[in-house]
Amino acid sequence: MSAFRKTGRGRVDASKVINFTFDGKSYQGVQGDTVASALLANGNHLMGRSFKYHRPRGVLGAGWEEPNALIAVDRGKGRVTPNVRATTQEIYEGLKAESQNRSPNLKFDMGAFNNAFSMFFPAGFYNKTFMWPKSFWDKVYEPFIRNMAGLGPAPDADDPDVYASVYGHCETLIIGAGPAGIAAALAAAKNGERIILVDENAQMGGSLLSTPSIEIDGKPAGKWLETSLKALAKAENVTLMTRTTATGYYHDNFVALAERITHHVPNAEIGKVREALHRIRAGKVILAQGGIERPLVFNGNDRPGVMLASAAQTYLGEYGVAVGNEVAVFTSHDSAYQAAFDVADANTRIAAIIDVRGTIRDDLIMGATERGIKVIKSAAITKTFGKLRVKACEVYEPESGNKTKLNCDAILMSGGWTPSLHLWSHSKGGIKWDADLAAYIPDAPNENAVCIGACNGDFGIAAALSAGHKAGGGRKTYKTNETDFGTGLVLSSLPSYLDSSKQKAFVDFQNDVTEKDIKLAVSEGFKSIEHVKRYTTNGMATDQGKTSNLNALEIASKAVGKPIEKVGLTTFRPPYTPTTFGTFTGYRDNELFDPTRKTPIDPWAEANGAAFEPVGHWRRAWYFPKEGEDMHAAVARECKATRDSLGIFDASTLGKIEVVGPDAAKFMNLMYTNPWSKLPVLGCRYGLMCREDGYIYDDGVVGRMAEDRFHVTTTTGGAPRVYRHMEDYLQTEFPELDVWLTSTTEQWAVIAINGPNARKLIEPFVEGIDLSADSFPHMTLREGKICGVPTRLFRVSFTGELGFEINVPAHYGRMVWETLFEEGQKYDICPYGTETMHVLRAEKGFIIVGQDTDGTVTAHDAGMSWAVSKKKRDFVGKRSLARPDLVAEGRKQLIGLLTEDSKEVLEEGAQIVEDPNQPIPMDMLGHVTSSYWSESLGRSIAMAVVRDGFNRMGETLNIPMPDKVIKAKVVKPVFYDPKGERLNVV
Amino acid sequence: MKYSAISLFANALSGHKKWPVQFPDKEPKKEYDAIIVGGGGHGLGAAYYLAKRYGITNVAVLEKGWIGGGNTGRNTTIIRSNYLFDESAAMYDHAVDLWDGLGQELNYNLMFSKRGVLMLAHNVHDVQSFQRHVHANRLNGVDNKWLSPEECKAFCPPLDISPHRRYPVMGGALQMRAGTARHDSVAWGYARAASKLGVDIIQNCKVIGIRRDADGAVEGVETEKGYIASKKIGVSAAGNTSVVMEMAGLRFPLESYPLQALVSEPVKPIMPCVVMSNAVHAYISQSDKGELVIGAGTDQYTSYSQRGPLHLQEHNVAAICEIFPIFKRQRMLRSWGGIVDVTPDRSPIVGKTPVKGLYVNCGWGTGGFKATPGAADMLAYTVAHDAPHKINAPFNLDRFVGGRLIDEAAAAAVAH
Amino acid sequence: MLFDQAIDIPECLNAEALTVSLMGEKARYSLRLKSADVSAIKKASGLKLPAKIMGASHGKDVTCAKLGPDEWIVIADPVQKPKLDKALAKVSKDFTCSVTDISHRNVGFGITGADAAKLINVGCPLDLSLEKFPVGKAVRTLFESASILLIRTDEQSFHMECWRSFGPYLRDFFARVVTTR
Amino acid sequence: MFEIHCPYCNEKRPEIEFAYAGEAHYVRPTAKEQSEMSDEDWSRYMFIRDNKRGEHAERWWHNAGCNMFFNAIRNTVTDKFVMTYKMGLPPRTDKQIDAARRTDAKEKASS
Repeated sequence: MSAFRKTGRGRVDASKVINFTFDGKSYQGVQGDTVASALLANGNHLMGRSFKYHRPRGVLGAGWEEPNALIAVDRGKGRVTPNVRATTQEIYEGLKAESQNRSPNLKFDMGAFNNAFSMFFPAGFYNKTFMWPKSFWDKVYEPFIRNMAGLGPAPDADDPDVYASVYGHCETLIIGAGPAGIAAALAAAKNGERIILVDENAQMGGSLLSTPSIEIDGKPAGKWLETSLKALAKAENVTLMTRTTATGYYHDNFVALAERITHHVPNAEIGKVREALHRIRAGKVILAQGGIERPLVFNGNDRPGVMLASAAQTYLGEYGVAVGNEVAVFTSHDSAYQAAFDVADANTRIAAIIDVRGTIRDDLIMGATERGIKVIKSAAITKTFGKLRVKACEVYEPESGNKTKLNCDAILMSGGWTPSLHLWSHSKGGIKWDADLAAYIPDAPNENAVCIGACNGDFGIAAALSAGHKAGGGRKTYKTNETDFGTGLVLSSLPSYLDSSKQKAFVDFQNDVTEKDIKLAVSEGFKSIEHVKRYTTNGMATDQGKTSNLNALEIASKAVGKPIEKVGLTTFRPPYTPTTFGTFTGYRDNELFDPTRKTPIDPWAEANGAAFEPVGHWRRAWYFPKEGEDMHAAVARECKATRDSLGIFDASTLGKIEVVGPDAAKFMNLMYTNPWSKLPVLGCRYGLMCREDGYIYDDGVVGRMAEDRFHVTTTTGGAPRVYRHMEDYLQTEFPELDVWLTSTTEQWAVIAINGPNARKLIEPFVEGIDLSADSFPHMTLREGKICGVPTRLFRVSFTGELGFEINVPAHYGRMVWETLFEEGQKYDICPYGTETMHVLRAEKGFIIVGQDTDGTVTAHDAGMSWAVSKKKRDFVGKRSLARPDLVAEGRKQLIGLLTEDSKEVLEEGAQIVEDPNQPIPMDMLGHVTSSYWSESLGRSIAMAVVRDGFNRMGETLNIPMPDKVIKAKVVKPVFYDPKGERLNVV
Repeated sequence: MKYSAISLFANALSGHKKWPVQFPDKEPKKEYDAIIVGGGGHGLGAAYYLAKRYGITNVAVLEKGWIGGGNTGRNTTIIRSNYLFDESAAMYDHAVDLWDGLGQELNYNLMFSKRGVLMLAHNVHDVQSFQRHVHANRLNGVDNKWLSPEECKAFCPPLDISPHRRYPVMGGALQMRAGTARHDSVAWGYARAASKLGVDIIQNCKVIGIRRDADGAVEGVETEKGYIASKKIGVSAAGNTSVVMEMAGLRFPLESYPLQALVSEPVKPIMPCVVMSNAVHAYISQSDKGELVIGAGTDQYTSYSQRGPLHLQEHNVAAICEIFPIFKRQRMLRSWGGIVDVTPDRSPIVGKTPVKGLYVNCGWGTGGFKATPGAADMLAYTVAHDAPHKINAPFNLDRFVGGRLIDEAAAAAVAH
Repeated sequence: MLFDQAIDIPECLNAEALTVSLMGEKARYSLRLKSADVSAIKKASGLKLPAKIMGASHGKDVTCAKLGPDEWIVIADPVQKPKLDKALAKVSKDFTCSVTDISHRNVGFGITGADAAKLINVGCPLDLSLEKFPVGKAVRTLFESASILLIRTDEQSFHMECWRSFGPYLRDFFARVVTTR
Repeated sequence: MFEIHCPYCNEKRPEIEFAYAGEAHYVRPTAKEQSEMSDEDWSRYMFIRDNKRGEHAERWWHNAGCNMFFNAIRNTVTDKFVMTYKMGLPPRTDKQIDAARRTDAKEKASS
């Protein structure tokens, strides 16, 4: 049993010894210890180094507010967790903890030279220096600063652990399982509604865990806690969650709970959930988050061994650990006396209670005298001694001017209490300043929520219990034997004889913000707390100011000479405590981050060695490389095979919308620039869609299945937004139309057959359709059967070859594809992917929306005025097409480009100019939108948008590249079979 | 007092008690030659340039809260200028030119860190779009180069370029002159330098009305601290522009959206640069303090609440972990929201308004910080000359009537 | 391989407390009707079209659910298809409405067992308690990034549908949840 | 994440099922009006929005639910929905909005 472990005290199981290491040194703790309590039990207070000055630090607190004792927990490669609070990390067999932000080691840290020169690094110092010579900033200063930066180690490998996220619902969510939260749950449980009670710690009970001497309604606190938790555990409608932090409170009572599942488990298995995010929608939220004790701001208050009084009480009451052999207590609040008494009753010597106040409650004085504790009134600690651990302190009594040196190996301080309003503040609940408490407390709620107990300013266990029961719908009032929690005095600065500039009185321990830093900020004109915070970085450390915000506010308001309300309060934002990225990610990584949509034919493509490209959420076969082929070789082969004989292409990803109803044609007329009324049944037409701004939005072939039914196709990526665009207009602008939209994208697998032998291939499989050229002309469709399944057969071509697009019900898609592919061997059928599709259509000058157009191109710019009805009185985009700048001369227009060197393939996106020798910035006429090697033409081809392009036919333009200038001739963007004869092969 | 290592040393010896106020908090005078509404980086910068470059020193900056408390102090501090269109490139590159050396000019270290901004391409369409940017930037004299996935990895080691990710890295566009700066310092530095030149910085002074004379020209503003006369008023109020313009009877093509950002706990240096990914809608850098600074797109609805929804935070973090799985174990320390004003073409409006003497600088959407010095200078120029500079001339209001929009996002287009 | 939904269900999804199964071939129709005609169409088609939004009816191997104020989905055993094709062809001829065959647009999962609701709540934000989501309720909602149709067919069993290409995503999601817990 | 009451489903549903669809009660000019209106007026229709700080009439689409567009009054400062109502209904009067606000408050109190 280690030196400072008090047998028979605390809730830990002293019989279960647990071994762990800290900075490589082996330690023993017991079941129920945290790293902090175990180290303290071994008499080790030094646990960390501060951020800026690298000052040696011990624990300040015993929980989630801890700013000093940050460690890295090492579970192996990729599983090092930085910045863990030693006060919240439960120990487990084999735990490996490392201190941070020091080198070579915690006891001797080179970085501490900052401390020696700390006088040169006041708040905001970096704004004032590192400016000259200018070049030094990049080369010397910033690298230096960055090397000093950071606390914990950066990750060295991917985190192999997995995370989860789920949704949950309840009528009442209770956050914080101290006396208030538990009492609330007990009362609320009765009405049978779903209740969730969460607590961030391993054990429920809050302050009850560390105050064993308290009796509730005559029962020992421990016993009451046990029976209460048993009762709650039994109740079916109650869910108890420990090791779970409510990290954020969002709109409409939506609360994020982060559950730590394996942080306390020895050799936690990889592949099992480490943390889970519970996204809870609650009818009512009861906040019982308690309060956090405030440090006193005095010279040397950061020496290891100096800690919050309540922390010492917790270490003793919950872990059975004494924080020292001889302890001084420094307070301005009554509550510290109870802490001192508990410590004394555990046979730890109290050097003295130093109270800033002149008058002290009699019962407290009596309690002290009974225990032989000396109380020094109207006094303050003005110095502490010791290097890595406090050895003594200097007590100063202003009235007499006496200074006495007091030996002590720990100092417990209490500057009063701060209600925890973090989640209340997330919920935008109102807050008001309470002068007696010298703290902000809840005002009007913004959500259906209530604060109870200490976080509502109701301190003391009995008060918390009763308030809790009331909030849970009960009306029980509890009685306890606790000494009155009492009141305190909040002082922005404590009496001292030292010049303030000579003092190191810390406010934000982790960020090394001292009282004088805050005064400096104010004196330099930073008068709002937001400014003070940003200028000094107070409250911006990983503890988010849980122990420093209010002290800083006090000091600032005194310095500004305005009441605290006028200086303001920095608003809290999620998360309440730092929360793992993985917890927010949940299951959504890699293949679950976003769905990868695959077509019915995708498995065949994969089995046949396709290379894929992502398009929107889809993955599409890009090209089908044969042994040793790169993309260009494969594409060249695919193009040739298709033009020579037969190509087969999976077009299933094209968006499809069934537009049905008596007003279908009317609706189509409004949605597309083309006219639709005269399109005959079983006819097809290329449709062009704008938004109200008049620019090309989407396109696709539309088939008329019946008078009142259109089969609309969209681009692959455009399908969702086109559907939204249509629904929006239909429901909000044209509700009088009798027409309905149904997305059928995935109802149909679409197989495009192109090439001279297309008809020959499908003929044997088609039933009920006469495929002959005359009875089934280009740009029409038929319904019938293919391979024994129903089909909508389109005779269309995106390649310029004789082509059919075979729509079959999706689940039959693969069967039809494989049947045709087999039969196609006769014709050396060639499967091709999107890249070949792009080349073939470019050879014909067909545009790809989003590549050849970019949201700034109109139908006229694209040379497609033919697709814009002149007769229609209205369609979406019509009015905008008449705007001055859209009809102006010299707009960028889509043209073809042929490079002078036919072997030269332009880079897509390359910019086009008239004079390549002009100075930069150059006057750019436009850019290359599509550019390929055309195997069929034996040369390169390109499309481009060029200023006034239509009037530049025959002109030679220049494309300046980094290493050369490429010349190209402007031509019509139809490179292959301009007459379109190949469509008509019989 | 000039800031320098020497002055720092001297003050240290006197216990840092002699530092002067950086920007005295003034009470408003009766009249000014020009008033800037909005005490963010843009507004303070405009006041500074009015005094410094255009000789108008009798200027007041009116801030409803505390200077730099708006988007200036709420953004992810990314600075870059590799925009596609000539107009945008000129505007943002003017800003980047001014950023360089601004710390020295203001004698206030802004920690402008030229660590490079890398924009990742995750599909063929991204590649085409970014290469178009690279080509256009080259001919515009804006540095921006194309990197292969391996080069991306070499430049940013924590990046995961394995092809089996859901969003594989297919390359990236890198601007080396780009980077980050210390956002608060920008506001404070401009404020301090402007005060030195005679500008009054008036905080907690909300504008509640704009007074106009018989011919409709502005003659002053009603504020919480009373009426203040001025024949020139420059509005630089970001998310609140619509509200201020309403006071002059103007309705603007603006909508205000919440924008979320977050930081991790500080860890030792690992991110050497800024990385942006449009495909997953997220961007990340590491601050001088060691925090990973992460941002994303705007919320879907307009709002002034600065309160972010959980599902967006989940998505931002998941998106970052998708391209940087190595960060999955880091922890979110702080999140916050800003209000960004967005125009129909997502490009700013900087110039004159239909009301004589009323000038505006707004609509920066999510791109405001990087433009701070440029936008400030352009607003100052326009206020001083009652006419726009050639750089901000294209960013006028009339473009929404004529249709000559500057739509970078549309040009980035959409997957086919 | 004639009929191919290209989704296989891993062993891990076949357990006591939780079974996820892929449904076989189904006939599916999307109906968009004017409220005035509904009763007449019910008569004409013999379909038990629920009147209340988010309501569902289960006849012998035919399920009808009302997903929107004017929208119903019909999911039936394939043996019913010829009959339904005929009946609905007549309906679309006689009434102003929209009937669209979406048999192959969707795939269906059966999710049953004590943990069924828990699994669905991993990605579905709705309150699935019996009070808020009683047997027979049918809604279109979300499972993470996938739009789903969710029908409670029993206290501990659900019928979930999604578009075909989202099936593997849901399957993978379910498998991840089960194997990592 | 908001909980939004869909007037068609007549129940509260999570925000992620919905898509924001901009300011409400914006009526598209008829073909005739369009042909007669100036470029200024047209651009006003296309681009000028209230962007109100306070209670804002806006459209939402229950796209992952019943697929219906509807109108809502939402306070853009508090993000609180005051009420939602079906597409096609006229803009809500201050009186109607005020009434909705009061019933909402009542519900809160009773729960």
